[in-house]
Amino acid sequence: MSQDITEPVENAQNTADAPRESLFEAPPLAEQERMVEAVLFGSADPISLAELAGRMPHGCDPKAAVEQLQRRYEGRGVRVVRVGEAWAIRTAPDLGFLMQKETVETRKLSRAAIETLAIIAYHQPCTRAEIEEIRGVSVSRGTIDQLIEMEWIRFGRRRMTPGRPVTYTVTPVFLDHFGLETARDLPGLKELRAAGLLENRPMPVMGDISEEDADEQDDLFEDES
Amino acid sequence: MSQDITEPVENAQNTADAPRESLFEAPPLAEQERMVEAVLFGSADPISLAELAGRMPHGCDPKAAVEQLQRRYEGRGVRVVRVGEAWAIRTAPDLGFLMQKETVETRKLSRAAIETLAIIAYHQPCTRAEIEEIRGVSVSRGTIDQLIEMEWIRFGRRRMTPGRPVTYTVTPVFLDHFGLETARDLPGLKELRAAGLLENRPMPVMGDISEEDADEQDDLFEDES
Amino acid sequence: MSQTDAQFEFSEALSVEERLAAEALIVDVDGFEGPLDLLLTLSRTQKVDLRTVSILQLAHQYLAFVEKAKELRIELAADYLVMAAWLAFLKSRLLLPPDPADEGPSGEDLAAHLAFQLERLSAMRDAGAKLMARDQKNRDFFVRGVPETMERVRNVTYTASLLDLMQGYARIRTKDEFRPFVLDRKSILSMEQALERMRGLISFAGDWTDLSSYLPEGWELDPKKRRSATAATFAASLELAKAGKIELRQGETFAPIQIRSRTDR
Repeated sequence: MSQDITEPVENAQNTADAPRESLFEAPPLAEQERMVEAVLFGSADPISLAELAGRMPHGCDPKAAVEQLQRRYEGRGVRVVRVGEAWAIRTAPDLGFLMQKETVETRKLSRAAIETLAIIAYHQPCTRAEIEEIRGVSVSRGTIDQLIEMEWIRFGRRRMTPGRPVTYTVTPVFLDHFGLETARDLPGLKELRAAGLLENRPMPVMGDISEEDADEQDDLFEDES
Repeated sequence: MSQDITEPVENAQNTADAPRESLFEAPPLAEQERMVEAVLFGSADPISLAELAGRMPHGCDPKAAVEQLQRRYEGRGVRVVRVGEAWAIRTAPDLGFLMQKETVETRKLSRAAIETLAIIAYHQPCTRAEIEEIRGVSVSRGTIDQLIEMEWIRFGRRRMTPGRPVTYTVTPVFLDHFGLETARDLPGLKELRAAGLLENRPMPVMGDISEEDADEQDDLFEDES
Repeated sequence: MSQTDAQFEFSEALSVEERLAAEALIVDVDGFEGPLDLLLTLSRTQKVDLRTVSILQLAHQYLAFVEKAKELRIELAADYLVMAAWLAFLKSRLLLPPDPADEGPSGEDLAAHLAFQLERLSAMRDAGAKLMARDQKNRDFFVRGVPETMERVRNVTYTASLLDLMQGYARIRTKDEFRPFVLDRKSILSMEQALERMRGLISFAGDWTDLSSYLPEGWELDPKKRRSATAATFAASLELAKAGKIELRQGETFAPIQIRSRTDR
């Protein structure tokens, strides 16, 4: 910190900060890494950086610690994975064969449910009408309910179109289940977008779906990238 | 393998074994360590070496792998610990404070339950009559049931005395919870006293104990230590 | 659906196999997820890339399918029939030369949109399959088996620390040591007891008698009891003297205390 007499105010601020920082001195990064390790090991669900910061002593840098931890576990039997804005430890998928005992029998999803899920994931936020248009068939209440109950989808913002329909988006639980860091990591997303298959292309006859809607739909992905 | 024509039978055996061994060649120790890591991480209960061996490919050496893993976790945020005859991954004790946020919703075990549990831990295997004799009050069915439900105690062998009463012993879950390898690790009364862990407070009985009485009591107590 | 790969064409001469395949398709109509799904299945029978599929031929196939269903008296859901009507319209648009006066979209536009819909549905179906083929939690990769977090579960978790346990044990084992000082009532004679006893005896004491003779029988043998009984009896005698019932005298310091009843009143 260079002493600059021409800026006395800023200087005063610096000195005011100094004692506070030393009072709550953050532990060394190696120790922070241990803390992140303990917390992530201790949780079955992903833990956000904010929650990590809340649990760790003042002044810690959970992001740096978790990234260092992730590198440490590369190639090991368990991995440090990112799930949306959160982090978790998961067993390496190639060792799944050892874990039959832990396998939870998941309910087999119907073809309709899988398709609906895929449509929501790749088109989110996505209205029921859009799902129906893509599938060419009405979506049964039960299918949506099942996906909501599984916490794989949830309600998103209402679409600002007549009727203000609700939209659906996928959840962090979905990302966690399928080992995705973000919705942008959905398999084949780039290719589908490049092929124009994720565009909300209106039916020529109807022609009454506004351009804005189409734009709004891609917002989610574009904001993130 | 030396070809010894004087021992054709044994030789035949050797050659018969050889192909089988090569067929199920055990993975390298580093890989076995990964396996142990994943299994210990994912398992809800501590895992014995026998169970590890059962899950891992033929020819593995779970003991060597688990010991190597244990060394790897030395000084880390979690540790590989032995729980009775089994192994588990546990948070490093010095980082327990990071988990405290989550333990708010738990309730303290009642005094009756703690005392009953303590007697069983220190005197196992131990009959109900013995517990009652030591505590000086009868033990309610509910207390025993609660401890059994928590999987901290379980039925031991019946005592070979008239009436063949059941005995109670503590479980690996108990050892695990209290971070003990065996119940024998429990400190004795002398050690408790030396560590200042005994409550030096007289129990209020009549409610009209004079100061002198209280002092006298402490004297009495100190004389013994 | 097993028939999807079957060569499926409504030409004039259907082989027996083809006919069976066609009928299987119709009987399985419940297995289709709507007319678009059926169209997708039919388009596969053209054995070309979806992008180059002939929409005209597809419309033809679909209409033939509906025709066949009618023949077999299979009731088709309304949306299948709506699609059939729309495809019949599309077919006419594609076959007839465009009407310059018509404002609406051309047959080619409509066909292109249908092709887009089919391709999109197919893409979503593949995406769903790819998603399901991914490593899944609790199937291919696993979470911590014993989370430290006492989970925000509804049922109450009871817990105790090692310290609780040890203290609990210590509490029991040292219970006797902790017992507060209480007088052993067995070797105590209270003043009330002494008073009670003396009241009964005093009327017989016309002459001076030693106070010690008023101690309860046997109490003089045990030093503890004797002390207590002596003190109580003495206190009781003072009480009786105060009440004017008896007189007290003592020859000298530490000499025996004597009492007699006061009968002069």
